[in-house]
Amino acid sequence: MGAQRTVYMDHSATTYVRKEVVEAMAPYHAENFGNPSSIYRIARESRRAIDSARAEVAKALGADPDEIYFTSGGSESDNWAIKGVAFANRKKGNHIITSAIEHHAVLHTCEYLEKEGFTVTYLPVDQYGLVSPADLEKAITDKTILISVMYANNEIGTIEPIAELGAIARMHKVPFHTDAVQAIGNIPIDVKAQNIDLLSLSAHKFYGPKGVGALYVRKGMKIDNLIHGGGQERRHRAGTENIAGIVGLGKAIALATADIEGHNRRIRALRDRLLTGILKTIPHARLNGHPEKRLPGNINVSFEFVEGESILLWLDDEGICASTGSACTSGSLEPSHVLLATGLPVEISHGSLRLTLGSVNTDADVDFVLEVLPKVVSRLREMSPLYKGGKEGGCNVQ
Amino acid sequence: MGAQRTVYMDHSATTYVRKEVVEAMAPYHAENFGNPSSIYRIARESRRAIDSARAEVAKALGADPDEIYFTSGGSESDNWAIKGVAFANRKKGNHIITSAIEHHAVLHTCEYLEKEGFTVTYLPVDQYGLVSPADLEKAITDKTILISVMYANNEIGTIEPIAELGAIARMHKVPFHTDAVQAIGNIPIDVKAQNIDLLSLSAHKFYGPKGVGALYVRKGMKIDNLIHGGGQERRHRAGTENIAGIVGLGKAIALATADIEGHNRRIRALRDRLLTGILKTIPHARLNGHPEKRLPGNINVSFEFVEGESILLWLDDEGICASTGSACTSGSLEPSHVLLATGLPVEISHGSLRLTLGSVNTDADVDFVLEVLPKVVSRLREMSPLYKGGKEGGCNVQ
Amino acid sequence: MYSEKVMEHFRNPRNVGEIENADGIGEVGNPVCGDIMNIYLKIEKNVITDAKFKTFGCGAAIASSSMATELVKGKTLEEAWEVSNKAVAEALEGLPPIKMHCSVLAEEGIHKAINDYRKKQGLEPWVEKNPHSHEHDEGTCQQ
Amino acid sequence: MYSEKVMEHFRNPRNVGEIENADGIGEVGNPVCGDIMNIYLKIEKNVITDAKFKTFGCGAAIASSSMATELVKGKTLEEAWEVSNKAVAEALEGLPPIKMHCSVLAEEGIHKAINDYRKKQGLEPWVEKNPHSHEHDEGTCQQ
Ligand SMILES: Cc1ncc(COP(=O)(O)O)c(C=O)c1O
Ligand SMILES: Cc1ncc(COP(=O)(O)O)c(C=O)c1O
Repeated sequence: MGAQRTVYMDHSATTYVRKEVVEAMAPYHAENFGNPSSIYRIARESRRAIDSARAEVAKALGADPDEIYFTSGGSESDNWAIKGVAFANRKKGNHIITSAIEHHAVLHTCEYLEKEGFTVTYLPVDQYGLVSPADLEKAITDKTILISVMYANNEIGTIEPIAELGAIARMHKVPFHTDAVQAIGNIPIDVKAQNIDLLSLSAHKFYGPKGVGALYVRKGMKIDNLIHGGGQERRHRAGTENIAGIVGLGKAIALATADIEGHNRRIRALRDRLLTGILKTIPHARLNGHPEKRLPGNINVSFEFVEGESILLWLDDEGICASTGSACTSGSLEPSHVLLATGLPVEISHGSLRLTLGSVNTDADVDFVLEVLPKVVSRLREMSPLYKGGKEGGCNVQ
Repeated sequence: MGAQRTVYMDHSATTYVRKEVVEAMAPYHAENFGNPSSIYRIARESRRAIDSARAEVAKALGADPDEIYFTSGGSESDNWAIKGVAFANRKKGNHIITSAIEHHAVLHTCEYLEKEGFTVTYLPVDQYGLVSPADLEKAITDKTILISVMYANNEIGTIEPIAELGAIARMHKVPFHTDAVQAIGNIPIDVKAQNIDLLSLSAHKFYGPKGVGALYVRKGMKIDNLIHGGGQERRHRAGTENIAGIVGLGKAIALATADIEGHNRRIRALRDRLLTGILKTIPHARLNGHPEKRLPGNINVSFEFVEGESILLWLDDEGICASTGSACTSGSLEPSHVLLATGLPVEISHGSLRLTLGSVNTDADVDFVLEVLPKVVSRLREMSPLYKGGKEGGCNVQ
Repeated sequence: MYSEKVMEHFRNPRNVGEIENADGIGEVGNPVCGDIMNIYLKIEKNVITDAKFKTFGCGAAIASSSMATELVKGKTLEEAWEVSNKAVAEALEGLPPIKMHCSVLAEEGIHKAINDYRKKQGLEPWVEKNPHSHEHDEGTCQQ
Repeated sequence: MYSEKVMEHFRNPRNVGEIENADGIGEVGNPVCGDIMNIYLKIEKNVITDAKFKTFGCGAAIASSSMATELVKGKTLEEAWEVSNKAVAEALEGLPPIKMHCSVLAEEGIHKAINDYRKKQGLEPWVEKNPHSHEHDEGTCQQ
C-alpha cells in the first residue's frame, strides 16, 4: 500500500526531537564529552551545561535548581519518587494513596510495594476521569506516607485538580507526588503554589530526546535513592550524566514552556475541529475524558462495534499514526484500565482511538483524518457481527 | 594560561562518541522517532532498530538477543542485577559475595542491601588487586544467593580471573554477576564459556553515547524488576526506549569488539612507552595494579610526597586530561578504596594519578605527557613538607 | 509486527458476510475480550461449498477468519474438522505469539459451525480432540 | 570548580619555602587526610615581618596557604590572630564547600605558629575562640 503522506497524531506516545534541541545537543557527543565529575576543562564545560539545563527545568516548574534531579525518563522518576519515599518513611507508616487511572509506571510500582508490605488505596474517578479531593481527604490515615496523583492522564487527557489535591496533602503533612509527564508544556506548573513535593517529567513528551527525564524533589523530603553508586546528582542519582540528553531536556523544556498559551490555542483549535468532525460524521461515537478539563491536543473516542487495533492498522495504511489504550499496552489484549475506571463498558473500551495532536499538525492533517476515519470505521462495522446497522448495541450480544 | 593542545587520557572516565556512532544515531532524533510500542510504520522502524542493536550486543557477548535488556547505563545495570537477584531470591538466602574493589555502583548497592537485612562478604584482593578464586570458594555458604565480581577494575585496570570465579559460582549454583563496564572492547567476552549469569555494560566507555547501557541476564535467572511500569524490554525494564541511544550502543559495541586485538596492540604500545618513561624519569613513583593482567590503556601510578588533585590541576593547565582515584569520587577527599584494598598506605594513595589511553592518543601525546609530568611532580614536591630531597618517606612525618 | 500475508488478508478479507439460511453457524468469542467471530457454512453432500464470516476484533482476528474460511471451502466436513489453528497461522505465515489465540478462535468457529450442522442433522456433535484452554469462556480473557 | 583567584594562587603561590630559624612554626594536617601545612613566621616587635609555607595538598590547600601567608604579613600578632578561615576563603573569592576545610587548616596553621612563638617567649598560648571541629585530628578525615 505505502502511504503517500504521514499524519502523526500520537504526540502523547512520543514526540520528534525539535530542530533547536537536536542542535543544542550536537556539541555534546564528540566534542564536549567530558565526564562532569572530572576536573579538567572539557569536564567543567559539561558541568556548566548540566547546571544550566538544571536551571531551565527549575525555572519551568517554579523550583530551585537544587531540587531538580536528572533521571532516565518518566518511568524512573515515578519509580524513584514512589519507592524512594515509601522506603524512607516506612517507620512512619505503610499507606500509599494513588488513583485508579495512573500510568503503569505508578500503578505497577504500587503493586510491587504491596508485595513488600505496603497498603495502597486506589482512588476511583468519575465518568470524566476526575479524582475527587473529598475522596482523597477521606482516604488519608495516620499511616499515610505518600499521595501520588497524575497531573494529566495520558489516555483520556483529563487534567486533575492538582492544586486542590496538593493543598489537602500539605494540610495533612503527607508528601505529594504528581506524574506530570503529560502535563509539561501544556499546563503552566508552579510546584510551590500547587503544593507539589515531587514531580516526574520526561523529555520525549515535549520535543526533547528519549531516555532522559527529571524528578523534582522539594527540599527537606525524605527519600531513598533508587540507583546507588557514584556521587552524581548531589549523591542522589548515580551514573555518569547523559550530558547530551540533559542539555536536550533543558532546551526542550525552555522552549515548551516559553509560550504555553500560544501553543495551546493553536493545537486546541485543530483538535476541536477534528473532534467535532468525528462526532458529527461517525455515529455511535463518544468522547472519553472531560469535555473541558483536558489536554489541548487530546482526543479519545470510542466507536461501538469495532475494535481499536483494526482501526489503527487501517489508519496506518493511510499514513495516520494513532493509538488505542496507552502506547505501552497496545499489543496487549487487555482493555484500558483508564477507560474501565471511568465506567466505560469493556466491550466499548476495545473500540477506542486516541489521537493526540502536536506541533507538526496542520489543518490539512485534520481534513485528511476526517476523510479517512469515517470510511475505516464503517468498513470495519460492515464486517462486525455486533453491528446491525446501528440498531442494536454491542454489549448484550450472546 | 589556556592550553594550546588537549591530550585526553581519561578514557576510563568516559569516551567521546565516535563519528560512525553519531551518524548511526542521527536519524532517530527527528525522523525515526516513533515509540516502538506503537503499531504504525515509523514505530515499527524503531522496533527494528532496537532489535538489531540488541542482536549486536548479544553477538559481542556470546549471548542470545533475548538475554539482553537495555538500561540507562552501568550504574542502573549494576543496581538492577544486584537488587533484582537479591530481592527475587530472598527466600533462598540473604548472603551476597562481592569484592572490596568494586565500583561504587556495586558497593553502595550492597551497603544498601545490608540495611535491608542482607549480609555481604567483601572479598579482599592481593597487592595487585586480584580476587582469589580460593577465597571465593571459601566464602560461599548455603545462604549465598549472588556473587558479583567486576571484570576489570576502573582505577587500577586489574583484570580479574572471571572464568575461574564463574566456574566456582556455577558449581555451587549461585548466580554470578560481573560489572564489565571497563572490560567491553578491551577483552573478548563470552558469557557462556565464562559462566557469567549477569553482566553490566555502559556505552560511554567504548565510544558510544552516555545514558545508555545494558544488562545481560542469562535465561532462567530469577530477578525482580528495578523500574516497573510499561511493557518495554519484554516487561522487564519499563520506560519508553531511548532509541537513538540504543542504536548508538549497538553500533559502538559492534565497532569496539570487531578487532579487539588490533586495538589493544596499538594502545598497549603507547601505554607501555608512557609508563616506562614515567617510572624512569620520576623518582618515588610506583605502578598500582597488576603488571600484566591489566587493561591495555590503563596506567595508575602513585607519586610520593604530592597530592593527586594538584597534579591534575597542573596537567589541566597544560591541556592534559587525567584523573585521580575514580572519576566519580574525585572532588571528594577520601582516598581510593581500591588503592587501600591493595595495601597501599593512605598517604601514598593520595598521590595517585590515573592515565587511561584510548583511540585518540598518539605518540606525540605520550611525548608531551613525558615532558610535562616530571616537571609538575617536582614542582609540587618542592613545596611539599614531606619531601626532603627524597631521603625521607612521607608516611612517618609527625 | 504482522506478516505480509496477515496484512494482505486484513486489507482484503475473503468471504466477509453472512450466508442466508446457512447450514451451520458458529459463534465464538466474547466482546469483553475484544473479539467475536461468526462463521457461516453452506454444506452440500458433506462438502463445504461456501463459507463466510463476520468478525469483531483485531487485525489477526480478521485475517484468521478470512484464512480459515478460505481453507475449509471445498473440503469435506472430516477434512475441515482437521484444519487446526496451527494450519491457519501457518497459512498466514505466522502470527505473533500474543495473537495466536485468534487462530484458535477461528478453529473453534469452524468446529462450532460443523457441529451446529451435525446437530441440525440429528447427528452426534464431534468432540474436540485437543481442547484449547477455552480462554474465551466466562468473560475471562487470559492469554 | 575553583575561582580564578584560587587558580592564580595555585599557579603562582606566594611565600613558598621555609624560614631558617623561624620565630614561630605551625604544623597542621595529616598525610592520611591528604593535606599537611607547615607555616613559618618571622616576628619582629610583635609584627609578622615574613611568612612562608610548605604544603602537601590539593589546589585549595596550596592556594589557602599562599593567601593566608600573604594576609598575615605585616600584621601584628593580635591582628594576625583575627585572620579567620572565612577571611582567607573570601580573599580567594570563595572555595567550594567541600574545600572549606583547607582554609580552616590555614587559619589553624597561623594560630599554631603564633602560639609556638608565644610559648618560646614564655607567654601563655592564646585560646581558640571558635574551635573548629578538628577534623584533622586522630586520623579521621570527616568533612
Ligand atoms: C567499573 C564501573 N562500573 C560501573 C560504572 C558506572 O557506569 P555509568 O557511569 O555508565 O552508570 C563505571 C563508570 O562510571 C565503572 O567504571
Ligand atoms: C503519564 C505518564 N507517566 C509516565 C510515563 C513514562 O515515561 P517514560 O516512557 O519516559 O519512562 C508516560 C509515558 O510513557 C506517561 O504518559
